[in-house]
Amino acid sequence: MSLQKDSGLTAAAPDGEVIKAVPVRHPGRWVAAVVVLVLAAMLVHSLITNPRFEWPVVGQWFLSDRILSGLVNTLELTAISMVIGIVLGAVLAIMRLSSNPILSGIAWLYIWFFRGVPLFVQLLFWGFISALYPKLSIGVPFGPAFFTFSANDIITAFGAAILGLGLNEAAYMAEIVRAGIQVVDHGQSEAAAALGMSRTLTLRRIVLPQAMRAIVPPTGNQTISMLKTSSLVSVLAFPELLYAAQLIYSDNYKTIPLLITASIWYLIVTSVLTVGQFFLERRFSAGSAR
Amino acid sequence: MSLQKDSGLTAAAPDGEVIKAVPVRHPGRWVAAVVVLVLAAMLVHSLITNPRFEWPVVGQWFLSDRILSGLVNTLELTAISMVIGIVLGAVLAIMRLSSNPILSGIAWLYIWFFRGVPLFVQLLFWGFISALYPKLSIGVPFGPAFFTFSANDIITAFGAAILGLGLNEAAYMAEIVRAGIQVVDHGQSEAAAALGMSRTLTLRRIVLPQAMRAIVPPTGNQTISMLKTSSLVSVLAFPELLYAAQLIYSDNYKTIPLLITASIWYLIVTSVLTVGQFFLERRFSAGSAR
Amino acid sequence: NPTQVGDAEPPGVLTPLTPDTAAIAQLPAAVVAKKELVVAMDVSSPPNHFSGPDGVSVIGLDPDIAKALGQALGVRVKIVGIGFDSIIPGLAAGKYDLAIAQMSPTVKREKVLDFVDYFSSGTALAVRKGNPLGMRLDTMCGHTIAVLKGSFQESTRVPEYSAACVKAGKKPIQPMVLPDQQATILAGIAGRADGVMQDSPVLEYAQKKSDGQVQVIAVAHTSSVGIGIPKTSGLLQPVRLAMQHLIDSPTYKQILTRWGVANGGVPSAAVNHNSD
Amino acid sequence: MTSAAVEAVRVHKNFGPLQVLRGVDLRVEPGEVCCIIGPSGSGKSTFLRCINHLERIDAGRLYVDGQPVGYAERGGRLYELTERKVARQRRQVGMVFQRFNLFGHLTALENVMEAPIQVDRKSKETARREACALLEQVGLTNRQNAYPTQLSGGQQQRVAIARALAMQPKLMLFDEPTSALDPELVGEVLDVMRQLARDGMTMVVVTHEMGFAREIADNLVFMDGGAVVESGLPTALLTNPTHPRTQDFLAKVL
Amino acid sequence: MTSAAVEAVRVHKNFGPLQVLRGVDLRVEPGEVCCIIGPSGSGKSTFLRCINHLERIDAGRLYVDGQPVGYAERGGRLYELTERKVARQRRQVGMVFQRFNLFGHLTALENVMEAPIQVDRKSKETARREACALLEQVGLTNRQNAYPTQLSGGQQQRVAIARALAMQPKLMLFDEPTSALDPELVGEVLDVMRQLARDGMTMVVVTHEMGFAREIADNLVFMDGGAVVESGLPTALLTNPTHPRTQDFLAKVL
Ligand SMILES: Nc1ncnc2c1ncn2[C@@H]1O[C@H](COP(=O)(O)OP(=O)(O)OP(=O)(O)O)[C@@H](O)[C@H]1O
Ligand SMILES: Nc1ncnc2c1ncn2[C@@H]1O[C@H](COP(=O)(O)OP(=O)(O)OP(=O)(O)O)[C@@H](O)[C@H]1O
Ligand SMILES: [Mg+2]
Ligand SMILES: [Mg+2]
Repeated sequence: MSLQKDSGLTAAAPDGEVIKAVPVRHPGRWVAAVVVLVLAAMLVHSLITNPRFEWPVVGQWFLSDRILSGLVNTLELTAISMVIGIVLGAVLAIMRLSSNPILSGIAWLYIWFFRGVPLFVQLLFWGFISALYPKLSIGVPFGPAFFTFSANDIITAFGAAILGLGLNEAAYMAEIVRAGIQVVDHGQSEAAAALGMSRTLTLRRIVLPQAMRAIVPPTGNQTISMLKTSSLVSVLAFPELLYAAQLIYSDNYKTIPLLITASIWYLIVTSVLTVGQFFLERRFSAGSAR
Repeated sequence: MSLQKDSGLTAAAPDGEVIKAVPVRHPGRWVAAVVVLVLAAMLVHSLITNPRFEWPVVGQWFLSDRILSGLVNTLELTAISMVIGIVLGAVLAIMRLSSNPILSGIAWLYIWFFRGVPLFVQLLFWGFISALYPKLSIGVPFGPAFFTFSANDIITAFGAAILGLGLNEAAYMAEIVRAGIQVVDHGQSEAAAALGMSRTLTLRRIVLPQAMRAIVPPTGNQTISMLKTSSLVSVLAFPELLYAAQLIYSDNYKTIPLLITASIWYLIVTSVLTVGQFFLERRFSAGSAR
Repeated sequence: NPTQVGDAEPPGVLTPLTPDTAAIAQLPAAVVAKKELVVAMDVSSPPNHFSGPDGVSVIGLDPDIAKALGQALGVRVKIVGIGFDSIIPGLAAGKYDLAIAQMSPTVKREKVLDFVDYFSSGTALAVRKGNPLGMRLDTMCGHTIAVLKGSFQESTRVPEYSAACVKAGKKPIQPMVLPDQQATILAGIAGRADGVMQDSPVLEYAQKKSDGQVQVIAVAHTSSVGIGIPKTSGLLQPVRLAMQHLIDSPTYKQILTRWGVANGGVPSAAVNHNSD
Repeated sequence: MTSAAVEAVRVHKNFGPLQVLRGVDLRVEPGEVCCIIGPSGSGKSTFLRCINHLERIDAGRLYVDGQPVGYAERGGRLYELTERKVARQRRQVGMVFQRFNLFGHLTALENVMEAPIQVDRKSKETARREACALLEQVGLTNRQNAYPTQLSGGQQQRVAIARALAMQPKLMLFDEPTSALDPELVGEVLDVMRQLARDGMTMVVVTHEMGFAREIADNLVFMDGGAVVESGLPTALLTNPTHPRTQDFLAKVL
Repeated sequence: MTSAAVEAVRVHKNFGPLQVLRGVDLRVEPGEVCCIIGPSGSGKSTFLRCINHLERIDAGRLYVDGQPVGYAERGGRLYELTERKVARQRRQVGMVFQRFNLFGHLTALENVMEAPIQVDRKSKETARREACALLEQVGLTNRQNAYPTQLSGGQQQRVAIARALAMQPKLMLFDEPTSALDPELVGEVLDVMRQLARDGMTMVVVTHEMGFAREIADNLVFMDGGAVVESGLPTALLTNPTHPRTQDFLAKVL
């Protein structure tokens, strides 16, 4: 093991000439870059100068209470429903991969149903469940009921939104987590098993950390998508960011500037999430060859 | 290499007793299965017996022209925009992973922007691009124009829908494809390089086929999601499935049965896509240990 | 392919309107040249504007008004049924010339569009079948009332009632602002909202079609709605004249009667007659 | 009579139509070092994997420490063990894989520390101390913070050995533990294994290096075609093979 | 003077702070078989990877067939080659990786056929015929439709050899090509390589098996600490090493 201590063998000889090479020229790429830059400049220029964008109106609403409280609601909805989605999704993915046909069947059914029914319908269902089941009761199935509640008392609008978004998201996250787990080399779990690690431990300590490289980017997608999807809860009169903007322009008819206002906020939040995704990816790429 | 021909060594000796073991009992799982089955039975029972679902109305509309033509539009929109999304997404992913900062910068910008701006806004933008740019012209940037078109002439409602959905989807697909590519062991591309394969060839023949295991499930998500997302184009008055149902119930106030009608169709299409995803996954799992 | 007027005509005979030469004379050259007006409206709200049985055409009060105006102005009328969010960008884009979509003029909106009155309607309060909460117009304090986003009820009526409640020392009304007509009705039926406030023709129609699952219990106030006209289009004067021409003709009454809103007529085609 | 450390009775294993093990009989006494040699594809790795229940056998009986591997025997019937019990069984058996299977997201040191911390619930400090000692033993102190992709083949193999030893198993299964090592290191690993043998650890070692087998084995087993063809003392087997297949194989050794 | 098949002049390679190659000097004549031995971690694999431009060298010069690897030299300056030209350079050089790196989604046969079809644009039938012949040569006919995960270690290694040979390169780089092979197969691979040598192929072989090196090498090189310590005829070097480090190393060979 003499690698680390200087072996002295090469010290006496004159050192090799350092490689300094002229990089390959890629004129095509430079052209592409210039084209993109010019297009971007034109876009920005027209964004700024086109009077129809009504930047003063954007400025006036950008930090307004209604927009900001919509933003807070959006963030809250997204955060809570993504947490539900990721946790439940991971559980479903593990169930789906289990060798037990009952568990994997239940997970399959869940995924099939919740991916299949439009979120809009699911939200309406949770929001207006009392139109279908005015009373919910706990009791013997098909038999007497012990407790009976009014559905509206249990499921508030916020609760309905979270239920709808979270349960729906779980079905999608389950597929993402499953793909991630499947991609990890089987030798890794065999090695863990051979060390006496239980299946749960193996999953938690060995497989999932490596699966994260395949899981994080699509999960970033889902989170960023959820930011915008959550605007479907407007059907429950829950004022998140886009709906807040819509309410404002449905009153003053300044549609374009208000949509721009909302879009800028979405872009800002997306940027933050993109940065977060970058660091998560870096964290989980430790030990990978690239 | 005597493995294949019967070596005769073991033939004479009496064979080992075949392993017939009593499987592990999982009472908890059976309980779970029963609970799920009872819940499902209750759900189905109440679905059938609850008069508020108005099954006769569902039956009446299920195969109606309006619903079916909405369905066809939905399928068309989904298919075209997913093709655009996947192809463009793959290109963006490859650009993003390129060592060239210009290419990867452009891809980053694209992904950032199109993931960031709500699809709803993008659709409105493409639908009403003429509100912003009444004339599109080809010519010298910031200089004279050679051709000028009316934007309304070029971009029809259908075109706007496809543009909006496809370009947006590409940003999400790019992240999915990138994750898939990154997950493939670096040794695979090294081996291909050592055989003299070009980078494109390596990507196409070696890396992507193995990346598909990580790519297919999230892409299934996106496709199934797109089925439903495409209903956002109702803002451009493009009558896809959900919007067709909404138009019908906005007149006859049979909201619940019509949403059920649409949901059943979505479930049917989702089932078909799920089966397709299953076969795709099986095809690309050849050679994997599980 | 936006929804256009097809052949799906409801019962009732309309007398064709004679051209109004004074109005025609004021039409901008561009409109004269293409001999067509494109009119935008949403399609979610019977009897004002909704999807015909063929799923393609838009029918209702607003399309009829639009067609009659076309006759008065001597141009074809193309009716485009589109989501509300598209109407303003579409007008700005020059995709549509006019919006006839039950828009209530307000000071804010008049900064963006000009309005010519063409109709007026009352505000109705509807509740669940049997009115289990015993709601009345004067007992709404503290209750949740569903309203449609962008409606006059949202912007003006409910805030007025709520202010009165506060003044009387009671709890304010909880408005529940929903994005479409059907969601407000559904909120009423599901008991998410204790009452629904909407234009009276809309709720009366809903009561009929939903077999009484919603019940109109009071109608009050009336306010006018206007044709939305882009500020620089030059269409304000010709449309005003043509609308007045329509109001003065028997056709106007025929249209209103046909959609069951005979008491919603306005006496004159007032311009920017806001109710603020 | 104490039970054998490993006892295989007519063990069969098929992969689909391919019969890989066709009745392996083998007995390894506690504290014994048993080396398995044989041609490529003869089922050596598969047999080791069966001992650790990473593959299920199709027929025959396989006991470790007197217990059927992966099953409990009661009243002449076999009952599948729960996953947890299988894990406990494996806890006693260490394995060095032919392809190493190092945990890709952990450094060399973390690879060695992982199981002692997570399975044996050792404290981080204890685990680290022991892991460092093991890595030093295999000459890897200076690369302990490198990830597997940053290690040379021989370094990876040594980490794999250290990782298995860290659990202090009663029985070690080595699948060609010196294939990537230079002669110098083979000598060092041999030293480590001799020490383990002195400490009473049972070992089953698949190897292609006859010199290594001769040095360390108490019992040398020649496998071919999925079965044990011949076994005996290494010196005897290597110099005087009785079975023609063994003679054939050994004749070709360089 | 014809140019050397491989010429390394004071080649340096660092991974971050770690100096892995510290001035490797080596000349391999066309048709020569050069074996490299040396302790684990001494940089043997890294050096092979540099010859194929899978790693960029940091200093020194490295020529294959008289051309600088990965660069064009014009007027004393180095110009990076385009990706396409690097691929063409690599086309002439075959490599068997220490960890095999078989294509996981392809069967053994497809692994061997892939490059001839895609790179050399051979017809499917030709490629299949040649691939089958190569697989037969390494004794794998019966497993040609198995995927890498279904192959034993030795089988994988033989597929990797066949895959590299299928491209009929002028120069072959073998990184421990017999590490997973039993002595019998080592002999067979040795036969294959002797035949290649007779056909004039240049080979650089990293190996730990001294017997193998003695049998096949025209020139034996001992590397340590990222540099060539000593080289010469195998018999001479193995029996009379001059450098103390070499003596030390060889003394420990079993
Ligand atoms: N998962 C699998 N599916 C199908 N066949 C398999 C699988 N694993 C191993 N085999 C086959 O079983 C046979 C025995 O494999 P095994 O790995 O046990 O051989 P081995 O004796 O360890 O050989 P080597 O010395 O080359 O490592 C081989 O022919 C191999 O192709
Ligand atoms: N990608 C890398 N990043 C950092 N260090 C590396 C990397 N690859 C190799 N090394 C280090 O470089 C040194 C030389 O590695 P190399 O693989 O060339 O050794 P080797 O001579 O082939 O050894 P072996 O006989 O064990 O295969 C080792 O210390 C190794 O840890
Ligand atoms: Mg093996
Ligand atoms: Mg090496």
